[in-house]
Amino acid sequence: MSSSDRRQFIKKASVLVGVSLALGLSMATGSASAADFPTAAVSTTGLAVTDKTVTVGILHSATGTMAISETGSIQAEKLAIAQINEMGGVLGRKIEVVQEDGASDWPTFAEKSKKLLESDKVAAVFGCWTSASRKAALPVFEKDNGLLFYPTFYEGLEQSKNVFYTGQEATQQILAGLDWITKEKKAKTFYLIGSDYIWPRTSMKIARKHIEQHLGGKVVGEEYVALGDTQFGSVINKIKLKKPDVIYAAVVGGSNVAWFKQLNAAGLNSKKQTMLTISVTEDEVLGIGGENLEGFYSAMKYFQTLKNPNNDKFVAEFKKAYGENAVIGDVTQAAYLGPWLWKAAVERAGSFDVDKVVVALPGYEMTTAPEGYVKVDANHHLLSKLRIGKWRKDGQADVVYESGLINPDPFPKGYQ
Amino acid sequence: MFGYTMDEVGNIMVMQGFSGLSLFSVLLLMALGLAIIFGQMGVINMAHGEFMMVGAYTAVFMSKLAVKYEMVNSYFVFAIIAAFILAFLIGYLVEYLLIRHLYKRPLDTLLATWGLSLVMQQTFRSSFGAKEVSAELPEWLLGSFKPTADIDIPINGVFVMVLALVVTLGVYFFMFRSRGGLRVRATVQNRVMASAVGINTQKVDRLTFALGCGIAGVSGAAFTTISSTGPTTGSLYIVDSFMVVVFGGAASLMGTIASAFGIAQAQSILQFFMTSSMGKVATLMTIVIILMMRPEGLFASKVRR
Amino acid sequence: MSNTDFVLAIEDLTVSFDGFKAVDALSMYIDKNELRVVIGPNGAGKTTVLDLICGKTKSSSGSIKFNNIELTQLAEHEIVRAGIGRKFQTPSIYENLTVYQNLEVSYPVGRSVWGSLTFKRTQALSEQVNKIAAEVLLTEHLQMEAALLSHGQKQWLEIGMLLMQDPELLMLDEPVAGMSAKERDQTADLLNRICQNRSVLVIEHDMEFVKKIAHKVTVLHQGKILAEGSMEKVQSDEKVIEVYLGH
Amino acid sequence: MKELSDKLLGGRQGAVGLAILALLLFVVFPLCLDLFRLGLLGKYVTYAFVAVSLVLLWGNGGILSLGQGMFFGLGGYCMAMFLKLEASDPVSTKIQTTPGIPDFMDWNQLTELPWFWLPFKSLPLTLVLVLVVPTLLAFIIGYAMFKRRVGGVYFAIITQAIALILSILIIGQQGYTGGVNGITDLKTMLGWDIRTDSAKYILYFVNAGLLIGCMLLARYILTSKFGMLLLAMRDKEERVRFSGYDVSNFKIFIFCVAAMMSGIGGAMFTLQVGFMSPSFVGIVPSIEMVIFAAVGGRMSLIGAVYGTLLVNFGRTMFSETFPELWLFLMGGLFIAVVMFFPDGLAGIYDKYARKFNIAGVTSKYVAKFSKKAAKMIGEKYE
Repeated sequence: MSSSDRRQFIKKASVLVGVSLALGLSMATGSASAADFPTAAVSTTGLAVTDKTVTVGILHSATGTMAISETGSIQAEKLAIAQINEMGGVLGRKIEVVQEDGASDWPTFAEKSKKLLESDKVAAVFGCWTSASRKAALPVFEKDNGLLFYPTFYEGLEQSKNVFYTGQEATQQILAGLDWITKEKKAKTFYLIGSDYIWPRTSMKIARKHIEQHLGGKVVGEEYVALGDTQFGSVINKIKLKKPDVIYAAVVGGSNVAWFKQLNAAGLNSKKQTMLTISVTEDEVLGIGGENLEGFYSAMKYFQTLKNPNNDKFVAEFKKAYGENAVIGDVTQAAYLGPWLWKAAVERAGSFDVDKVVVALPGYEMTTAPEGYVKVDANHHLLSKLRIGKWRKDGQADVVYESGLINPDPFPKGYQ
Repeated sequence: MFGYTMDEVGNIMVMQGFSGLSLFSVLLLMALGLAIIFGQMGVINMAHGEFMMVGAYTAVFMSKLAVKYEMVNSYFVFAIIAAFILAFLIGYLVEYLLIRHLYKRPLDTLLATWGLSLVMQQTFRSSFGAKEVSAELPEWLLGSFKPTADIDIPINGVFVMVLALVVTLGVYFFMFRSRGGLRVRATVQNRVMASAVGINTQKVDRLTFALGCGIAGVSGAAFTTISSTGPTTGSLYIVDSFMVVVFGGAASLMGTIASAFGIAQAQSILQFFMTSSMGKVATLMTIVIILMMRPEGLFASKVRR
Repeated sequence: MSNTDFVLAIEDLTVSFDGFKAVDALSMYIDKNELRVVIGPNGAGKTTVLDLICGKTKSSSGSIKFNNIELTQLAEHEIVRAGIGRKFQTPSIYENLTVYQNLEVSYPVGRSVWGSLTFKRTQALSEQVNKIAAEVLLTEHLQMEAALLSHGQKQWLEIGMLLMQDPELLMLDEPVAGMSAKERDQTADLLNRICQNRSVLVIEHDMEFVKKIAHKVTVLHQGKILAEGSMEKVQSDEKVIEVYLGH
Repeated sequence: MKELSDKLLGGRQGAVGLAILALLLFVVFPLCLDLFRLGLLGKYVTYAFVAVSLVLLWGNGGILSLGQGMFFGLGGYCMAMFLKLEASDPVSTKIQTTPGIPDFMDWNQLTELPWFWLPFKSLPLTLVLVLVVPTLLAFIIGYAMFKRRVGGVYFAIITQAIALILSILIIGQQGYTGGVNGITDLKTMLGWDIRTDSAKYILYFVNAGLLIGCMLLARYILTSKFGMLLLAMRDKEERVRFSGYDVSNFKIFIFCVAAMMSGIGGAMFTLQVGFMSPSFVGIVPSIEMVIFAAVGGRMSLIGAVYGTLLVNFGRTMFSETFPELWLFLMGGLFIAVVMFFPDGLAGIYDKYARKFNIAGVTSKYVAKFSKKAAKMIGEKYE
């Protein structure tokens, strides 16, 4: 089956499944309701479940430096929950939300997780954005046996019974993208640049191994800039000296904006230089400016311009809820999946108990995701596709490539 | 040499020299306002970065207007003037409400302005959103000059450089060639004497502080061409700014210029030969060690204390 | 050169600030139990000489010997411990401490970090404090916060703090500035009393006061000695009259 | 003996204040708060170590350090390194390429433990290092700066720059330090699970006890001649120098003591919160800790503790209800304190409450109440 056939097939299948699912759900909401699922039966561990409601938590930074990134995730999660409630909720129970602010401060994430799990007894938490905040909160989730849906693409090297990762781990985001650019652009030499912290460093390590061992290419430079540094003059000159076929970039935050502006000003625009970045989504474009990005490539699993019925509907509803100017990036979409996956798992398990939900979710195939078909792997990550987007001046990307489904591999052998 | 042709090495050296100069003008613009406020008045303005952001947001706001009225090609000059005026006014107000009560307690100005910076950050966030924004830049500010086929000189770098030159000359003429500047220097050197000869020292203080803030606003507006604009971006600049001023010997304007030059060259060269983040650490470390050996800064003169 | 007889021997002392010689090849000797007054117009280098002796300013060249110990290489606190006390031009006291505490801080026991942590307030200390307080006429104000003292009393307190250290050489920069006539007389008596068993070096402008206390007067002008000798001799010196006393 | 107790407690007034604080920390809070809130409180108490150190250093000594977070972090990292090594035994890390080393080292291709991690295999050595590492850094910085008479503003700015350097280094050297994520997933201390409820209670009480201990030490320093000299140096450094004291030694000493106290706080933080990250080393936490001390009262040991607790509780409450307003409030509070109440809460207390002899009256009730409370506690834990 060629990839386009396959796409066709999946499209058809997804429509079918979507329809049948919707029918099934309407039946459930119409007749079943909470009475069919007595509270005593569906919640045996003291979670905040009543006959009418179930409480979940949202834990992101609404304040501090990370608020820039995490706002989209909060919006998406709330949208998904509102939609679920409109459809009748989960096991006939309306979802109530306790939202906590992590304030861009990692111990606060741990402490708020503890509050959500121990005081509020939430059935699930949708939250965390940076790896540091997840790492801080993780021991709490493991100790209190909570359930976390984590939306960000991240470096992998982690797998917990209590966490589902709805974004991509590093190999999913990196390998297919490098394969594509090597084939498409006949790239032989790569220059790797990232912010100086764990995600870029891990990603670059995987990228380097892949380039050198599997693609027969050469890494001509590897560079890390301090978080928050905004001066790229010397770095850009080094790149000019090495003349790489491709710049592979994972710069984040304020540095990212400065990086693109200064790169363009130094004459390295997309006409002269191929760049593939793994740290630019539609959210970042607002700060960088479309004119500075035009023609460069991003590797993500989701772009707002994706053409499929699920996404059209999702984008329309997101804009209806948060205004015409709202943009949706990769993480926002991944965050949107969290509540839906949880709902599906609870219904498969027929229970809110974390132990049962955790067992029920792996193997679940979701066809209604805006990004298309995804499947939950036994390792708690999602099977998903990788797309390459080429940025336009208006801040949106044209999807120029779509891979097949990629298995998540958080502990990649041969890349460590 | 290292497998490169002489031509390539030459081109890189030209461009590397330029990025050193460009970093120099960035640091200079950053530090000039602070050199006036901290160096001349002794006020430790931790909200300096936020005053820069006042300028940056002004530029962003103006660019939105410019897009609406189709003036994208010419608005930037006005944006810079507006940034100066707005930051100047806010500075004036802040001096009146806050700073003037604290002249005798310099360490407390540090704490109070830190509080101010929190308030300003949240104000930016509430009015412009938590996400980073960018100003629509005129065509003539984008891209690069190409004196030869292989040399690119960034236009925004040149722009920042020219602006740094203009502002520095402006400050120089104001401080050393005008009556206003004379009053400032007199007040700084001997407050009591200055007021005895009829200088309204309170007014001078207020205008000096406001001037420093205004210059910070100008640099903030200029930096929208090379880096990001967000509620917390200002805090990225604060340590660098203070390092430049302190390293130069706080009270000396020439010192600030020389130290911006020295730090820029060091950082630019170190970042070329080491990884960028280690280059930054090495630069800061060098400054700290030199400051420990020569706490009065590089360019302070020996006087009877 | 043998200068064992002198408490303080300054020889060929020079200091320059950015080329300006504030003190220029100065030589000066002070005897045991002598009360010397240094006078001179503003900018003559008087305060700078005191700064050089007590180590606040480092000399460019020359030597300062105190009981044959070279001072120019010593740190300030070492100079003080060698036996030199110095009062500043404007009263330099701890305004937030009481008079008693001001005197206690100056008590020369427990001067190291460890010593100050384990310092015990002994009988000897309180006796010494009371004795000195009586000397500088502050017995009634011992528990008062120093900031509340009058200007003259602050000057006395600072002198008292120096006496707590029991220095061999006491240097006073304008001790009667801002004092009433009565206070000046009292200060003159005080100085005459305390130079019984130590040398005192005073900078002063007030000629009446100088006459009352000086054993010997040195006139400084542009960093150099213009004249030296008894008050009468100096007063009649033509050069002195010209640059200083004349106007 | 009388003199020693006076020095430790700071006279009757001080003793009563300390007793009330101890009563709150040891009796009232553990009885009134659930374990979650008590855990939060324990975290705030670790910040109070830094606030107390700043009262010594800044309030009394006039030396403003904007790098206290660095010492807090170092103490915390020392403890975290020990706990991480214990959590990384070969059995639980057998999926790694090199079992037996911390997971982040394995991800960064390290194949053996770096030399500076070796001492942290031993708990006694770790406890010593918790004290020594911050103190040593403070000594080096202090020696370099105070011997050259760098003070005031310059000291503040340079310590700030050093804090920045240290945090960039920790983030950059992630193979050795765990990078921006910090050192996480700490579980046991010599086999004792620090995450259980009983461990939380025990750690909380140890923490509070250590704080009181540090306050007693600080009190002793302040009431000794050293304390008087600190005040004297703050007001007229020159005069102290010309009274025969080597001022720099005194400053170095107090800077080292402050660093050591902050380090203890950091180590207790790691134990209670279960991880350590570079976000405590940088500029922002360092300045925030100055804020805590300023709000409570820069001259008052007890005030600084209350200030820390209040600001942090305020932060928690506000960020739960009005996250947007928090920065306005925090900034505004800070400006207000500096402008109108330079002596903070303690200053306000002195001005108004002492008039009515609140301390005297409360001390009676405190005595009564503590007897009752002791009984209640006894019952609760039986």
